[in-house]
Amino acid sequence: AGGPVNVFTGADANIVDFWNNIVAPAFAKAHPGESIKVIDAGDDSGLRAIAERALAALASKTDPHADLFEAFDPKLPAGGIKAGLWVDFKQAKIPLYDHINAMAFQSDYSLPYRGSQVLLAYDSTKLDPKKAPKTWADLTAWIKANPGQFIYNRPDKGGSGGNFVRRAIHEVNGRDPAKFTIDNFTPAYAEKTLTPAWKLLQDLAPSLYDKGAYTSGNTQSIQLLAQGVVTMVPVWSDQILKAIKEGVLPDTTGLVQLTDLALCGDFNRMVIPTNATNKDAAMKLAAFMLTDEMQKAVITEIGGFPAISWDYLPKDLRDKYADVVPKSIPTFPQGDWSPAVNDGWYRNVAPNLARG
Amino acid sequence: MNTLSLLRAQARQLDWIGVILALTLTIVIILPLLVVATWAFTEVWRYPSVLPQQFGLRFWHQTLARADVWNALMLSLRLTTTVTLLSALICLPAAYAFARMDFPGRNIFFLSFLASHAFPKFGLLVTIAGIFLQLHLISTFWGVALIQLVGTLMLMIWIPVAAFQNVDRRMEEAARDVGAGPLRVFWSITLPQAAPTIFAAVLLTFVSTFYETEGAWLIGAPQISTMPVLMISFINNQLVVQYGAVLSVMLWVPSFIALMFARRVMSSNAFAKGFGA
Amino acid sequence: MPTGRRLNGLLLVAIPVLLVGWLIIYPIFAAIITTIWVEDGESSKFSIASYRFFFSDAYSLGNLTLTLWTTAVCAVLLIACGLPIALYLRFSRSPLAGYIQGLAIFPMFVPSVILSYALIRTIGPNGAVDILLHSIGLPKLPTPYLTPWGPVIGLVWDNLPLTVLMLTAGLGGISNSSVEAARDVGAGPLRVFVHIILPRMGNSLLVASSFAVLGIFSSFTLPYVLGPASPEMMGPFMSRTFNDLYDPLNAKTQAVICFAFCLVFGLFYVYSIARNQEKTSR
Amino acid sequence: MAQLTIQNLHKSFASTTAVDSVNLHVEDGELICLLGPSGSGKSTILRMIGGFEHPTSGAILIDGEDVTRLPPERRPTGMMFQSHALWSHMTVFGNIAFGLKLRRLPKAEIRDKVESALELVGLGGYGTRMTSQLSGGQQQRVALARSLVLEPKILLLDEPFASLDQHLRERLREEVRDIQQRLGITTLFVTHGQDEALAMADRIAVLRDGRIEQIAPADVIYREPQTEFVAGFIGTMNLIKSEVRNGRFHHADLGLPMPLHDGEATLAIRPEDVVLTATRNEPSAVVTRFTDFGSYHLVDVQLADGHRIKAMTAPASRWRKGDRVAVLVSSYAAFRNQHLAYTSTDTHELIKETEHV
Amino acid sequence: MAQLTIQNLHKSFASTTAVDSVNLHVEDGELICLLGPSGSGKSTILRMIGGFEHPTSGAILIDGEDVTRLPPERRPTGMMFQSHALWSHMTVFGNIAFGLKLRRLPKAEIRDKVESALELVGLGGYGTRMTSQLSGGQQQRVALARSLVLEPKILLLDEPFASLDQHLRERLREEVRDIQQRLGITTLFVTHGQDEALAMADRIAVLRDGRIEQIAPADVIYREPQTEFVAGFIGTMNLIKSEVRNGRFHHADLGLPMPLHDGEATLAIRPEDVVLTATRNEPSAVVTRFTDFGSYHLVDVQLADGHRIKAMTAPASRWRKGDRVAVLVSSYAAFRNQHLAYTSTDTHELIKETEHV
Ligand SMILES: Nc1ncnc2c1ncn2[C@@H]1O[C@H](COP(=O)(O)OP(=O)(O)OP(=O)(O)O)[C@@H](O)[C@H]1O
Ligand SMILES: Nc1ncnc2c1ncn2[C@@H]1O[C@H](COP(=O)(O)OP(=O)(O)OP(=O)(O)O)[C@@H](O)[C@H]1O
Ligand SMILES: [Mg+2]
Ligand SMILES: [Mg+2]
Repeated sequence: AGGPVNVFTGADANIVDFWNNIVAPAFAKAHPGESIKVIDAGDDSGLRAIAERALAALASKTDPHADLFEAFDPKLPAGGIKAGLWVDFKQAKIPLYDHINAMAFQSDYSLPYRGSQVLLAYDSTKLDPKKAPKTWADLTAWIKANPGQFIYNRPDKGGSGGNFVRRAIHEVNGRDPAKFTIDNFTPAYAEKTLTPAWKLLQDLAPSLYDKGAYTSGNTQSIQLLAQGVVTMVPVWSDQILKAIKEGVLPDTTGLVQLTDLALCGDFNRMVIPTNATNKDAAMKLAAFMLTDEMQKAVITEIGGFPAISWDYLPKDLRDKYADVVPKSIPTFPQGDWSPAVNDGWYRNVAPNLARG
Repeated sequence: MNTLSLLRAQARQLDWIGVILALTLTIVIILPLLVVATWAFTEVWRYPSVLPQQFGLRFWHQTLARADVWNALMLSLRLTTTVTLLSALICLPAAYAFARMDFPGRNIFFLSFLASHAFPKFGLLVTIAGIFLQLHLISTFWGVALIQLVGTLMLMIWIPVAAFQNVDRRMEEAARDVGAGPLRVFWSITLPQAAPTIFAAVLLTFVSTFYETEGAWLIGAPQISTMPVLMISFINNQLVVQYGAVLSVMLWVPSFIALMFARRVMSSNAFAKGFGA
Repeated sequence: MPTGRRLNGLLLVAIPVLLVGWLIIYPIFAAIITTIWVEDGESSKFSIASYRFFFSDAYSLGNLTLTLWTTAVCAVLLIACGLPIALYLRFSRSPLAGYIQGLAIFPMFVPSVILSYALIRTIGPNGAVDILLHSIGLPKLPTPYLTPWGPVIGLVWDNLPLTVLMLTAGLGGISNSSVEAARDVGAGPLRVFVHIILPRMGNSLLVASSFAVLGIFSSFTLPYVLGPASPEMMGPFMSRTFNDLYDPLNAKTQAVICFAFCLVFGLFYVYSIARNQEKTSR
Repeated sequence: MAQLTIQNLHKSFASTTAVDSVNLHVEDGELICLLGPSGSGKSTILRMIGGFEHPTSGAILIDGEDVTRLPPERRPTGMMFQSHALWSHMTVFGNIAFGLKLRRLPKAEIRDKVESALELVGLGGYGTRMTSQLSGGQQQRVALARSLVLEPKILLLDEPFASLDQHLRERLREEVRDIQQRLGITTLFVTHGQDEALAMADRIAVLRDGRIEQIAPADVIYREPQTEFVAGFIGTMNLIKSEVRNGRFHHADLGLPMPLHDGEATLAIRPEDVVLTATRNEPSAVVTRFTDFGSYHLVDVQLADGHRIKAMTAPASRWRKGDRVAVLVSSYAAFRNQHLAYTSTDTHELIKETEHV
Repeated sequence: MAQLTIQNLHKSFASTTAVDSVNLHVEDGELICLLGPSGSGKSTILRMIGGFEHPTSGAILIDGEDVTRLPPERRPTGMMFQSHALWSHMTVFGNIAFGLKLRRLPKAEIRDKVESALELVGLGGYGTRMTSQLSGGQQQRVALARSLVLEPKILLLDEPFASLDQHLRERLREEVRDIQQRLGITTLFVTHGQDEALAMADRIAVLRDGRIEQIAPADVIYREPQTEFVAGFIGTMNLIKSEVRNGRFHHADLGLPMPLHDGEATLAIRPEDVVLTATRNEPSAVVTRFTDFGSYHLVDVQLADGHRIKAMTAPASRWRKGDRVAVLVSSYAAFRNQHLAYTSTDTHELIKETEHV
């Protein structure tokens, strides 16, 4: 092998640590001679810049200095797929590819390896856990009854707010996640399915914090919760657990999932540039992430959700984590749906400020 | 007694404005800084407590224990110094030419520097990356230096031009007269005369280069990782603000020393300049 | 001789001009061209549809308006805050001046990410200000967080050092004696400022506001974190269009439009410098 | 139209004492010239009166009112700066009109006043020029016009004519004198031209190292200088150090009577009081230089003891270098410890001296 | 050590012609004074020789070599600027040493040279001061020292002594003259002090509106002015316009002989050539003003026809305003069409005039 596999990630520190402390040694052990270098890109736009660079490198047939993206949407950069920038995993004959949870796939060019879910976190000193809302109806009733005590973040950044928005879309479409697939997007269909959701959310807006303000990310939401400004926010499960562990949030923070239909979760999917210098090693690494060992680590080390269907996971693991990790989480397709949902929200929900 | 009362009167007169300004700035500037500084030493701080519930150095340990922090800091300093010096070297003469000479295309060229600040980077990424890939500058020190250098051009040209235009031509003439060539005049007369402004430009360049992340990331990753690039990854979407706070506070100490030094140079010069002429 | 001198001028500016030309201007043109030579399947054709869309889309225009509003408000506030400080620094010999200058310049060393966190913690809901008010038993103040004033406060804070530095430097070129002469004929401090100082600060004011305007126009972090979700400033809007909507065409169109606005502003400075040069080169 | 009183004024800069306990009272409409060597504190005094420097101690009173702490714009003073301090961003017209505009005079009146001020200083038609397009002397005249046009109660002029030719200077000093007297403007005037001081001033204050050495009308300063410094500084004066012995100045060529008790003394003789006659005696005084100043000649004479003195002779006279001369003195004074000790009676009879005692 | 030749030099600014076809040849080691009214183009000529302005047309030659297009630093000239142009970011020492440093002299030598230059201008010990801490005259002396210390081949001094008192000025002009002669520096010198010009210059060039009116040695300029302008500009001259009739100047009081054919003429008399004697005749000339200049008195006399003339009298004389006087003239000249037309023979015999023709 050449140099180490350059793994770019835009994820939080816990994921970086996971890769550095768990994945790297395990991979080196499983594949002697190979190694990993984890490069923290900070956020999505950091990854985005590297992807652009890789595309440019593809055009000029030079070294992109990037071998694997820990989580990235292969639709970016625009034209990347057409140019043949990303490895087609479907064609690549990755071992265990067919064991992957079918819901996790968004594209042939990305490889899901972990998932996480969105929960509602609340301040249990202000809201009795027994009265915590368990259904969408409860939730909206509670929001309206307690104006200013709920906030969710903008759907484009961070995702916890985005999945709250998607849950609203599910709500107005018969709580049926199956109605939305990666391939069934058409503008007309989107118009039909999304518009009622905008109504629903607009209706909620005046009861939100500051009569319809939206934070700019997961972290800001958690901070408002931590500062006692609001009582409840949607959060990523792994993030909230870490926050409580680190003392950002008090132990009195309560967590609840809707039972009628859970808030959407999402999967993280790896991509590999076709022109990567260490492509072979990177492919090995991608395959390695699907192994039992790593999938188990996803659950145990970062409280994540495996990408491999539960059915294919060892039974003991399945049993052990049955209480903590739900059997399944609803997802919402990306692809063309993402811009439609995000921009639709910006144009329809965000501007309707009731603020005087 | 007379002298004393005069002094006191003078002090009182001056201070009125000064005290108001100082107080306002103290509140407006220091308060957010203080909050950051406090966070750096805080483990738990929740509303509505005025002071953190729990102080601690945990985040300092975690930050400082990372080897890459120190490497990145040294690299950043090296890079920033290089870029600033290079930029001064190529820009100051150019600024002088813009201020004092006439040549075809002067105004257009002058305006062109605006582009480096006015066009969002994302539109340029692919093209720039393409250029650098061809030159094998990706992920190298000089690649990052080059992209950051381009980013400093506007500051280092637009600001000094104003300064050079303010320099009294007669002083330059006097220096030519005693036998100094144009370069020497520039170095010994024009530059020192424009010093306060140039110094401001250099300071701004240094700091903005130090904190520049886009170019450093695009060109530098994965081998070249500067301090702010590292910081961004510490800070962005990080639950704990403390990492960022720690890194900030760490950088304030050298900044503050630099600033006090800067203040000396600048004020004494401006003071002397304001007197004669 | 004149040709020789003209060549010298060109020679001196050659390196920086080539650098921007190569690494900035050429890519910009490349970007602009992709906004008007739109790919259409296999071939590409000339089209200004994306511009037409921008200027007919109320949402985009709203964002542009907010950006212009923020920029204008910030520029005015910056000059309004920066000038008194700069004037004080230039004319005072009090020991306080050092302290004031140090404070005014310090924000330069605070990256905007940190600043936005700090501001949320300070003027945000239940932030330091609220805490202090609360602890002395006063009601909370309405917070500018997530309103258009949030970015304004952050941007002013962030750009203050540059403004103060530029203005102080500009004031250094005004001699004491010309101020003294004006006071002698009876001009009070205000008049001195308006008639003697201001006219000579044209360049410094322009360069200070140019940089402020450029910085504010394209700012991302502060408006994104501190501002409302909608309308958004062009910075976040462009980045969202580009990153989330996978729409480089419209994102670049927005960028070109921003660029055009900045260009107009930059022209003032360039014009002023050119005029000044004509005056001094006889 | 105002009295100016300076009490015990003192100004130190970091490294120097520029002004040292100066006391001065200037009457309504009086014109006082400050004369003194370069660096003696003249400009500093004017700047303190104008309000541009804060005195280290002492007080400045205008019409009895203490203005020491008033800012310049609230003092009824008008100053012309040594450095001109023109506003380079304004035209000539703008420079002169600025003070008038501040006083909100009607436009037409401003234009009239500015134009007549420009005429006065010989710059009619220069109103639209930028100040950088003027010659040195033209700039100085604009500065002068600017300070005159406001007709201040107290006018402070710092070397107003330094870069002007003699004719312009003479014309302007008469104009300024006229305006000053017509309007009764109290004026302080710094000059290096002794002619100017002698011709214009009501009184002259001679400064030395920040102190006033003597303040008196011109002819008193010239004819009865109270200190050796003033004697030497105003006009040309031959000063010869020696001592008095038995009521005579002890000197080979100039053993003049001097009714002082014995001790060191300095003999002071104006060149115009030295009369030269041709002689063939040896050893005698010798002409070493002859300079033709048009209206008079200046002859440098080396006395037998090596001392050089200057003599002024009529334009008709013609001496040549090397001519032997006898030296006669028509009037003289003596200083002891820097102060005046004796003046010969002012007779026109020549006191004849033998060349050898 | 260098010859300077100016050929047909011409300089126009946007609005004015500052210098108009000037021709001048300066010999090795010669000292030429440029005299002329404010704005007559003196500084502009120096600035063109120094290389700071480009002539509109014409050529400048140094030792026969055309330097018109050379940049200042390659010309062997040293200039002292009218505005001093001191470098405010350097100390006094630094200002003077700068040129020496450029020449890479050893440190010790530089220090010696600078210190002796400072001593020369009376600023010993001021080396460490910043230029802003100097008085106007001190700044001027630093500028002078700066231009002298390099001992250029051609020295250009623009009003070097304007802000200095008479004594310093006299001392310095002798020093400068000494240095200039010792080193044989070719010098062009602008001054407004006619005394200075008369005392120092080998030749004086009188400028008017950018043209040289006359160039000649001092006494020729004073005694044989070729044009009315020169006559009136140098020294004081009584000029009376009238006409010649039958070989006599047509004037009530001064009907002097004038062997010219009839037509307009201007009579020119120096004040020192006017002799006043008391008279009781009526109508007569009347003293209107008496000014004591110490070494001489200046008497303004109003002639019977209303004309005023100035007369210079000995310090012993005492006239009072209103005294009636008879006017005698010892020497005079006549101008026609601005140019010299007649000079009375230079006798010392008084030409007695009746008060009435
Ligand atoms: N930059 C300029 N632009 C336009 N006119 C100018 C400029 N410089 C000088 N002049 C004009 O040219 C003429 C000659 O100027 P110059 O400075 O040579 O005069 P000068 O003889 O030195 O006068 P002074 O004795 O007052 O210094 C003046 O009428 C002046 O107004
Ligand atoms: N800002 C200053 N700092 C220090 N010393 C100064 C300052 N200004 C003036 N001086 C000193 O104070 C003394 C008096 O200066 P001032 O300007 O009053 O002299 P002046 O009599 O006007 O001389 P000149 O005739 O040369 O203009 C000088 O020795 C000068 O060097
Ligand atoms: Mg002075
Ligand atoms: Mg001049």
